Amino acid sequence: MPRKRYIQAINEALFEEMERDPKVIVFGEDVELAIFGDTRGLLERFGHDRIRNTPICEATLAGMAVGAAVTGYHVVLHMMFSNFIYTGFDAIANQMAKLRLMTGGQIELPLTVIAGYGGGRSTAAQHSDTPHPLLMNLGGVNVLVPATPADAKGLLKQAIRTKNPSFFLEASGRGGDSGEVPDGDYTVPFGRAAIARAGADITMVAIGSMLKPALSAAEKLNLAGIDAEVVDPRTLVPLDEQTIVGSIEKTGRAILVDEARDRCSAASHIAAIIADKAFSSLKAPIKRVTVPNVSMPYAPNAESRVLPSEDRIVQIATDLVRSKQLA
Amino acid sequence: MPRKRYIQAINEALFEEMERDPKVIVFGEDVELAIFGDTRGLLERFGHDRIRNTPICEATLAGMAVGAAVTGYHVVLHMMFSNFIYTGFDAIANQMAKLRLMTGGQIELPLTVIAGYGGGRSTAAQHSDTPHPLLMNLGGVNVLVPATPADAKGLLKQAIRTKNPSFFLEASGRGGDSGEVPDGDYTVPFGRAAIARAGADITMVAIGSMLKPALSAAEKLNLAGIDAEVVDPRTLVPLDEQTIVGSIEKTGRAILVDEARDRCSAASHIAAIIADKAFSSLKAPIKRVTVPNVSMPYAPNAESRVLPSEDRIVQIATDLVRSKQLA
Amino acid sequence: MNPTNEQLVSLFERMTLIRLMEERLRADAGAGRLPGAVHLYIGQEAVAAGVCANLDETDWITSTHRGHGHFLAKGGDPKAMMAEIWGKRTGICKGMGGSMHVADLSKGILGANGIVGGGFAIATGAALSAKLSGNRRVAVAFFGDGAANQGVFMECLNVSTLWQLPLVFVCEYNHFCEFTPTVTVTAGEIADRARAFKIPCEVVDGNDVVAVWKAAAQAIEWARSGKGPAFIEAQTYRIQGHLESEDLFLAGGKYREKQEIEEWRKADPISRLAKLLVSMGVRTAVQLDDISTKIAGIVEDAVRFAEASEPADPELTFEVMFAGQKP
Amino acid sequence: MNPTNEQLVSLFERMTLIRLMEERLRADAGAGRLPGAVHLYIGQEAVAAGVCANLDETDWITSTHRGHGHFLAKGGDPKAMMAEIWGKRTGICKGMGGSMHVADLSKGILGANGIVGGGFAIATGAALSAKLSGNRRVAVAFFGDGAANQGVFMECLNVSTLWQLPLVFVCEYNHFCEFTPTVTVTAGEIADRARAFKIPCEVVDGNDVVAVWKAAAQAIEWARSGKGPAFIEAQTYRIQGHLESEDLFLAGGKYREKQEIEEWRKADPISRLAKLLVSMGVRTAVQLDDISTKIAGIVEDAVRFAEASEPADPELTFEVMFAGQKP
Ligand SMILES: Cc1ncc(C[n+]2csc(CCOP(=O)(O)OP(=O)(O)O)c2C)c(N)n1
Ligand SMILES: Cc1ncc(C[n+]2csc(CCOP(=O)(O)OP(=O)(O)O)c2C)c(N)n1
Ligand SMILES: [Mg+2]
Ligand SMILES: [Mg+2]
Repeated sequence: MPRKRYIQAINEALFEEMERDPKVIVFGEDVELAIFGDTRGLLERFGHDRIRNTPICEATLAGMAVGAAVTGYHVVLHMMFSNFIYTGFDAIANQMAKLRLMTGGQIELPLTVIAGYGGGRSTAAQHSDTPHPLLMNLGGVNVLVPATPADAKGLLKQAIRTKNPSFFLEASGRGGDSGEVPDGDYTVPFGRAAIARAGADITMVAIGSMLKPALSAAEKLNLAGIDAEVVDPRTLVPLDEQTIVGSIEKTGRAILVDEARDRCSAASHIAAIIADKAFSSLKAPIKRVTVPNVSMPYAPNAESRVLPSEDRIVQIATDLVRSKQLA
Repeated sequence: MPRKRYIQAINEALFEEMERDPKVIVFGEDVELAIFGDTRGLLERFGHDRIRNTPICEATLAGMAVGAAVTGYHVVLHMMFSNFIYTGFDAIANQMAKLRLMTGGQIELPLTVIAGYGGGRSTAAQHSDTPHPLLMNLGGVNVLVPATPADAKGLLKQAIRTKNPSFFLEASGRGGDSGEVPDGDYTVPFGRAAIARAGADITMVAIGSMLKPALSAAEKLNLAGIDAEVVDPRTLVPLDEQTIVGSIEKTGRAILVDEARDRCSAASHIAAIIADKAFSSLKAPIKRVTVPNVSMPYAPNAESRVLPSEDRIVQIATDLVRSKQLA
Repeated sequence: MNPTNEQLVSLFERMTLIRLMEERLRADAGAGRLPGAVHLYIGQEAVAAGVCANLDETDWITSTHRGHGHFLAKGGDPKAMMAEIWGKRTGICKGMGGSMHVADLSKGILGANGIVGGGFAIATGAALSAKLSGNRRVAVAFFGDGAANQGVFMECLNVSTLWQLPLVFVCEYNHFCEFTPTVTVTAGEIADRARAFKIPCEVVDGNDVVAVWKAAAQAIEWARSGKGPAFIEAQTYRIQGHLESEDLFLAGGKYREKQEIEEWRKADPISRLAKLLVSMGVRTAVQLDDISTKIAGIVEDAVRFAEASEPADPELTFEVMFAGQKP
Repeated sequence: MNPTNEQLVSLFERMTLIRLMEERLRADAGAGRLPGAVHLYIGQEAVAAGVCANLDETDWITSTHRGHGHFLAKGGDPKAMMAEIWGKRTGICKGMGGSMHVADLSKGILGANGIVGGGFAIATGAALSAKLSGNRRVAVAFFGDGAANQGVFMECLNVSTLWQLPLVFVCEYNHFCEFTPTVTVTAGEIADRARAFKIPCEVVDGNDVVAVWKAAAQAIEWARSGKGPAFIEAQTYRIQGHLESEDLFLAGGKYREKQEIEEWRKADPISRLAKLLVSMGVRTAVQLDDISTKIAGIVEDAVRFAEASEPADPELTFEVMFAGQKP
C-alpha cells in the first residue's frame, strides 16, 4: 500500500466523493486556498458552485449546512479550528442535532463538518480545544476521530455517504503524519474500533491524536515486559463498546488516553462504560490520561505540561500493572 | 426554619445580594417581568440601571457579561432556558472560560449565569436540555446544580460573591418545589456535597433535579430492606470527589442519576472518578441512570420514557444489591 | 398586480382556517388539554396567508415558535397539525415535535423553530440549494421583530445578497418579544438593517392582506428570477399573550394596556378582508359566514381526529433520531 | 480639530515603535524563533496610533488576533509584549496568552482575541460598565473587515445604540480575511450596516494618521459625552501575509498580486507622516531618523529582555485559571 500523509488522505476522500456525487458541496472560510491543505485543488476541479469561500459567520454557516442538507445537498462544512464550532454552536446543538427527531424523522441530514482539534503548536487557548466531548453529549451527531491516514480517508468517505450529520475531527498538528492508505475506493464503517496493537496485560484506549503517543508508550512498555493492547475507537459516536469491553475482559486493566479536558471527557465516558460492563474483569482502577481542567497555555513548556505524553502513559501503565492485583 | 419555594429562594438571594453590593447588576431577556419568577420585583426595588431587559442576542449578552465583569461589575446574566446557552456559546467557551488564563491571571470575572434546565413539561427538544456536561468540560466555569431551595439560595449568594464565572442551573420544572430555607444571610460553599440521606448498602449520586426521584426511590428501597445513601453533589465544578468516594468506600455500590444525556454526562464522569479512586471498595458494576442519547421528544409519554424515573432507579438498585457480590 | 377575486376568497379561507384552528387551540390550552406551551398567531394571519399564497408547494419556508399560521398557510394539513399539538402519533411529526416544531417537508415547510432566529440560516441554506440546482424555488424566512436583533439576521442578509440567493425575509413586527415591547429593545428601524444591503425592502401594513400579498408577490418574483434576496416588514400586532396562560407567568405584572389590544382588534385582518370582499361584491356576508362554518367543520374534524388518535409511540424517539442508525 | 505638532511627533514615535517591533517579530518568526502563529499589523499602524492617541489610559480597548499595534498604541509595554510572544514568564500574560492574546488591564487593554468578532461584545460590556458607573470612560472595539460579517457586530450596534453606550467601533478595512479578499465575501458597504442605526459614521483613509486622528477625536468625544456609539471605517492594507510564513500554508496558491502590495507600500502611513512632519518643518528628516534609531534601541532592549527571561512557569497554568480556586 502506498504511504500518504494524513491531510492528503483527507484531500483524496473529498476529491473522490465529489467526483462520485455531484450533490456533494464544500463550503467554509478560506476553503479555496485551503489553510490546512485538506481542500486544496478542489476549486480548480469542481468550480465555485461546489466549493466556495464564505464570509466569517459560523452561526450562519452551520445553519446553512442544515438548510442545504435538508433540501438535497450533501454539505461538507469546513469550520477550520474546532474552537470555531462554538461560534456556530446554536445551529449545531439546537438545529443539526435535533431537527430529525423534532420533525418525527421526516428529514435526512447528510452533512459533514470538518474541524481541526488539539494542541501542541502553541496556538494558545482559543485554537487548541478538543471538543469531542461536547459533541458526543449532543446525541444527534456522529463524532469521528481518525488517527491514521487510512482511517481519515475511509471515515470521511463514509461520512459523506451517510444521511446523518457527522463531525470529522482532524488532529490539527498531524497533517504531515504519514501512513499506508489502501488504493481505490473504500470506506471505514462507523462504530468499529481498531486494535492498533494486540496485547495481554493492559488495554489502552487512545483517541485520535493520542494513538501515536499510546503506541510509542506501548513499545516502551514492551521493553519493560509489559504487553499493552492499544484500542483506537476511530469513532466516538457511534462507539464500539464491544471491542473495548472485549479488550478489558482479556487484559483486566484500562487506561483511557484522550486529548480532551478531563471532566466529562470521552475518557470519562469510556471509563464509565468499562466500570459498568466489564466490571467483573477488572483487576485494577481505571485510569485516565487527559488534559487537566485548564485552558491550553501558550508557552511550549506549559503546553507540554498539560498535554498527555508518552511518559505519563508509560508511568501510569507501569504503576497499574505492577501494583498488587486486586481481584 | 420557614418553608419556601425554590424560585422564591432564588429571588431572595438576588434581592439580598443586590442590597449588599451595588455593583451587582442583572440583565437578560425579559428579566423585568420575570418569566420564571426568579427576578420578580427587582426592577421596582433597584431600577433600570441594575436590572434590565435586553434584546434577544445571546452571543452578545454572554460577551457583554464578560466585558462588564472584567471592568468592575458583578453581572448576573439570565439566559432563560439552558438551550439558549448554545446561542451564546462562543463567548462562553472561547472568552468567559479562557480569558483569565489567557491574560496570565490579570483579570477577575465575577459573573453568574442563570439558566433553567431539564424536561418534564413537554417543552420539546429545544427547551429541555440539561447542558451541565458541556459546561463542565470547558474547565473555566463553575457549575452549580442546587436541588433544594436552601441550596439554591446559598449557592447563588456564594456565586455572586465569587470572582469566577459560575453557571447557576435551576431545574425548570421545580420552581414550585418547597423546602426549608434558613433565615438570614448565609452561603453554601462550592465543592461540598451533601449527604441527603445516609445509608449503608448503596450510594446514589443524584444531580440537581434528580435528587427528588432518588430520595423517593431510596424510601421505596428502604421498604424492600435496602438502605441507600443519597449524595447530592450540589456543585459539579468544583466537585466534591472526597465525599463521593467516601460514600462508595462505605457502601461499595454506586448509581449515578443525571438528567443529562448519557454520553459524557456528569454521571459518566463521576463513574470514572469512582472507578479510579474507589476501585478497591467496589462490590458491583457502577450504574448510570441518565437520559438516553436522544433529543427530548414532545409527547408526555415519550418524554417520560426517556427521563430517569424513580422506578428505574429502584429497579437498578435492587438488581445491583441482590446480584452476587463480586469482591 | 392585485390578487384576483378568487385569490381573495381563498386568502379569506386560509386566514379563517388559521384563526379558527387557533381559537380552538386557545380554548383547549386554557382547559389544560394540551401538553407544552402554545404560542398563538391570532391577529397576524394576513402575513402568513398573504406571503404563502404567492409560493408554490415546492418552495420552502422556515417559521418560528409561533408557527401554526405559517404551517397552515403553506398548505400543511390541519388534522396532522392538531394531532401533533395533542402529542399524538398521527401528528405531522408523530408527536415528537409539538406546537413549536410543526414541519411538513412534503409541503416545503422546513419547520417551526423554538430558537428565536433559528430559521434564518436554515432558509439561507435552502435558498443556496435552490440556486445551485437551478430549480427556481424560493425560500422564505418568517421571523419576529425580536428575532431581528439576533446577529444571524445580518449574517444571512450578507450571505444571501452576496450570492444572490432566492430568499425572502419576512419580519412580522407584532410589537412584542415575549413580555418586552419591541421598541424598548430595538434601535433604529429594522428595515434599515436590510436596506444597508441595497436589496428591495418594503414595510407594509401586516393587517392588510392585500398589501402583504402585493409586497410578497413582488419580493418572491424578484427572488425567483435570480436577482437575490428581498425583505418585507409586516406591521401587525400580537393579540394573544406571548403564550397561552401567560397570566400565570406574569403574576400580576403588566407590559401593555388592555386598551391597546382593543384598538388593534379593530384592525383585525380577517374582518377587514371580509369587509373588502363584501364591498367589492365578491361575496356576501352570508356567503362568508358559510365559508367560516365550513371551516369550523374542518377544525372540528381535526380536533376529533387528534383526540381519537393514539398517543405518540415512545419507542419512536429512538428510531427517528438518526436515519438508519441507532442513537 | 487637528493634532498639534507635538502630537504628530508622538504619533510618529508610536507608529515607528509598532513598525520596528513588528519588523523584528517578522525576522524572528521567519527564523523560527517564536512559538505559535504571528499576525502582523505592518501597514496599518496609523489606525491604532490615530485612535489610541485620543484615549485616556483608563479607557478600554478590545483588539483582534492582529493585536500588537493596538497593544503598543494604547501604552502597552514593549518588553512585556515581546517576552509574551517569546513565551516567557516575564511576558505581559506570563507566557499564558502569546501573540494572539496580549492584554494589559492596567492600561485598559482588554486583550487581543483569537476569535474573529470576539471583541465586540466584550467592548460593549465595558461600555455598559462605563455608562453605569458614570466614569466617563470610553470603550473602543477594533475589528477587521472580515469580522464585520459576524452577526455580533449588528447585535452590538443595536445594544450600544439602544442604551447610548460610550463605544466606538473601529473597522480596519485591510482588504483581506486570511487568504480571502474581503470584497468577495462582503455584500454592500460595511459602513452602511452601522448607518442603519443612525449613529455617527466616518470612512477615512486609514493610512493617513491625521485623518484617523480627527475622526477618532470626534467619535470618542461623541461617545464620552454620553451621546452613544460611533463608527469609523479606516481603509488600509495588510502588507504582510495573514500570518508569518503564510507561503507554507499557501503551497503555491495565490490570492493577490505582488503588484498590489507594492502599490500600497507607496501609501505607507509612516513615510507619509514623516513627509508631512518634514514639509511642515516640525522635524527634519535627520531628527526623524534619530527618533527611529532611539526606538530601534527600545526594540533591541525588548528582544534582549525577552531572550534573557526564563520560560513560562508551567505550574502557573493551574494557578491562573481561576481567582483563588483550583481548576
Ligand atoms: C435563542 C432564543 N432566545 C430566547 C428565546 C425565548 N423566547 C421565545 S419567544 C421570544 C420572543 C420572540 O419575539 P419575536 O421574535 O418578536 O417573536 P414573537 O413571539 O413576537 O412572534 C423569546 C425571547 C428563544 N426561544 N430562543
Ligand atoms: C470565529 C473565528 N472564525 C474564524 C477564525 C479564523 N480566522 C482568523 S483571522 C481570520 C480573518 C479575519 O479577517 P479580518 O477580520 O479582516 O482581520 P485581519 O486578519 O484582516 O486583521 C479568520 C477567518 C477565527 N480566528 N475565529
Ligand atoms: Mg414579536
Ligand atoms: Mg481584514
